[in-house]
Amino acid sequence: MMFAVTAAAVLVTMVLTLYRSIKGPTVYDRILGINAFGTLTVVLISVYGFLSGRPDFLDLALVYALINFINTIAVSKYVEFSHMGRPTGGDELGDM
Amino acid sequence: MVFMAVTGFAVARLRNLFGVVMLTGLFSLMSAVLYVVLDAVDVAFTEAAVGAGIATVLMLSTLALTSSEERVSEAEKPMWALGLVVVTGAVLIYGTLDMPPFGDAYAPIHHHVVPRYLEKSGQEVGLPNVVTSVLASYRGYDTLGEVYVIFTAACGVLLIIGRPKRGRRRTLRMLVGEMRHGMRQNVILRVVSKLLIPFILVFALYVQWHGDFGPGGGFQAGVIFAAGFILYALIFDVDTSRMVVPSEVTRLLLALGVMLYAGVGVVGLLRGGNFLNYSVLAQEQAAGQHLGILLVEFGVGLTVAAAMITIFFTFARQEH
Amino acid sequence: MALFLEILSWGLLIIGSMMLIIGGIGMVRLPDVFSRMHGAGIIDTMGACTILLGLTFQAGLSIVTLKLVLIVVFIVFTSPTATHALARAALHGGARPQLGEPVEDDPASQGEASSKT
Amino acid sequence: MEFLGLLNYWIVVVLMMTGFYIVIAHNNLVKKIVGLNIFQVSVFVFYITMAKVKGGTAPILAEGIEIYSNPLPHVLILTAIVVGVATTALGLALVVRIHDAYGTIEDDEIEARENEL
Repeated sequence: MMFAVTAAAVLVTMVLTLYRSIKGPTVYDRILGINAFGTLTVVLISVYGFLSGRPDFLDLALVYALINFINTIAVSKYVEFSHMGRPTGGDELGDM
Repeated sequence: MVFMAVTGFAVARLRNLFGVVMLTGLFSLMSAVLYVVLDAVDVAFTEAAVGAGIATVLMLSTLALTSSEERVSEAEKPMWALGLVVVTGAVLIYGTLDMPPFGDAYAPIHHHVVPRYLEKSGQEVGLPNVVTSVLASYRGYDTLGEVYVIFTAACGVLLIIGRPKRGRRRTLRMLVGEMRHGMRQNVILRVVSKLLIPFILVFALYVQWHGDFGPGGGFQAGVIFAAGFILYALIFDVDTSRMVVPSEVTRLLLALGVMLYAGVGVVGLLRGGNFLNYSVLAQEQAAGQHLGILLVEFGVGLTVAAAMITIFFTFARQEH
Repeated sequence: MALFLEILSWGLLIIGSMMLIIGGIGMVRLPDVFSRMHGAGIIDTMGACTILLGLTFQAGLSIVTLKLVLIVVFIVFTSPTATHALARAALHGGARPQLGEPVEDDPASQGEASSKT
Repeated sequence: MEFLGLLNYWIVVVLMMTGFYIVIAHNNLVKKIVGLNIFQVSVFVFYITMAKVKGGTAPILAEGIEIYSNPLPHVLILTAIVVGVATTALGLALVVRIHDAYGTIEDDEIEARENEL
């Protein structure tokens, strides 16, 4: 049940980072949020593997760790060199 | 699940396409977690490699080629669209009322051929991963079709934007020059990527050959393999990585993978079985199945990797 | 020995969870990108790696342990690199760290001040 | 209990409608492709939801496990995801081509450009 507590903590943190990446005023905030979210996904998958008693599926978490890195690099590259890094109006979400 | 709905709405609302694309990546991360929770490990694997990685990178390069801001439309079109959507949604929800409840073991979907797959595939095919044996053996025709679709899509991309166009906007060209110097100078990125890329490739091979026993297989391995090269192309530039994998090689591999798959089927025919029946490939049934699945998965992996690399490089080359 | 490992892994799991939540709160509350990176850093290295280490002690010695260690190594390598690339991109793209006294409480109002789309 | 049993399907429907709305109500072509992607993912989730059996685990045969989830939808969706990304790439290529030809990727502007000619 220790795993369940950890999984709950991961979920709570996921909500927090999700808030940041949806709301985040600049593009960089979003990237940061998504990077953190990816790491949390890695942790969650590992913990879930132990929670369900079949920890054979860690390949999956490994793939995530890799892909997340590539993703962040790609996004940073395109943002850095195409001047699309203007702050975007976070308030567009306000009327939801 | 609720996370996903929220992100979906956010995607709908956001005007900046950059944010939209990144939220799409987030969306696919979440859906992959969901797949894990719902026991679909192989699917989650694929989604992880494809949705979060390749699709995002492709969309980003499209954005770099076009504009990144959505123009605000002033028409009142969204009203009827919203109405239509609400009506359709209501009808669909009415339809779900007849669905069997979640997780019901007696739902009709679990009856037809599936129990046979689960009980017999252990002896008939001899592989622990039922998904792989269904994918490559029982449903070999379907998978062959899918591989052809991927092949065709890669060819289509090559046909549509295969040749770099003259007269592209000059700003973009300058940008690319800047880009080339920018990332190369970044020592930390360069060193870490150089360290990582061999691991990525080795891991892709592991996924390829381990797919019979755990989650994995040709589709996933191909995508991961391509992701390694895409990382290389992102850190260094496209021309350098084109030297590593020339376009002729990827095109050749693209066709070779499909040919390998179909060829295994033809060999089965020649040895007196049906098309794509691997049992005749070796003396024993299980050994033949195993050999056939390995070869077929390898073909799939080749095609997928070559297709992804081709597509990405075609997009990236446009910037020159 | 087994008991010791058990306690150790539980402790690591608890510490990791707390770190995750602290980092998450940091991500939400801190004023600008550069300080939020600290929150993300706590999540990535302290939180995730501690939890994964805790899981390692749970798993015993097998291929699972090897994979967990690999994941930890990957995260330790990639996450600071990614953050570094991001910080560079942010600096290039014109975001500036907010210096001096914190002006107000509302974390979301900083970046929008410069230019709205 | 009945209500919980169908919740997953309802969220699938909501997601699907979100994607549908994006496709028909937005003019930007890239946005339309994103909408299509969301629609696609909702269909995937629908299939996977149907495949789940309560108390079952992933369909990888192992000692001492009796109940497995249904592997057939997994196979279908696995290939569908890769095919989905291939078709997405094709669509994006078309978008790039359209941008070359018309200088814009907004649906109505393209139409206006067409009428001028």
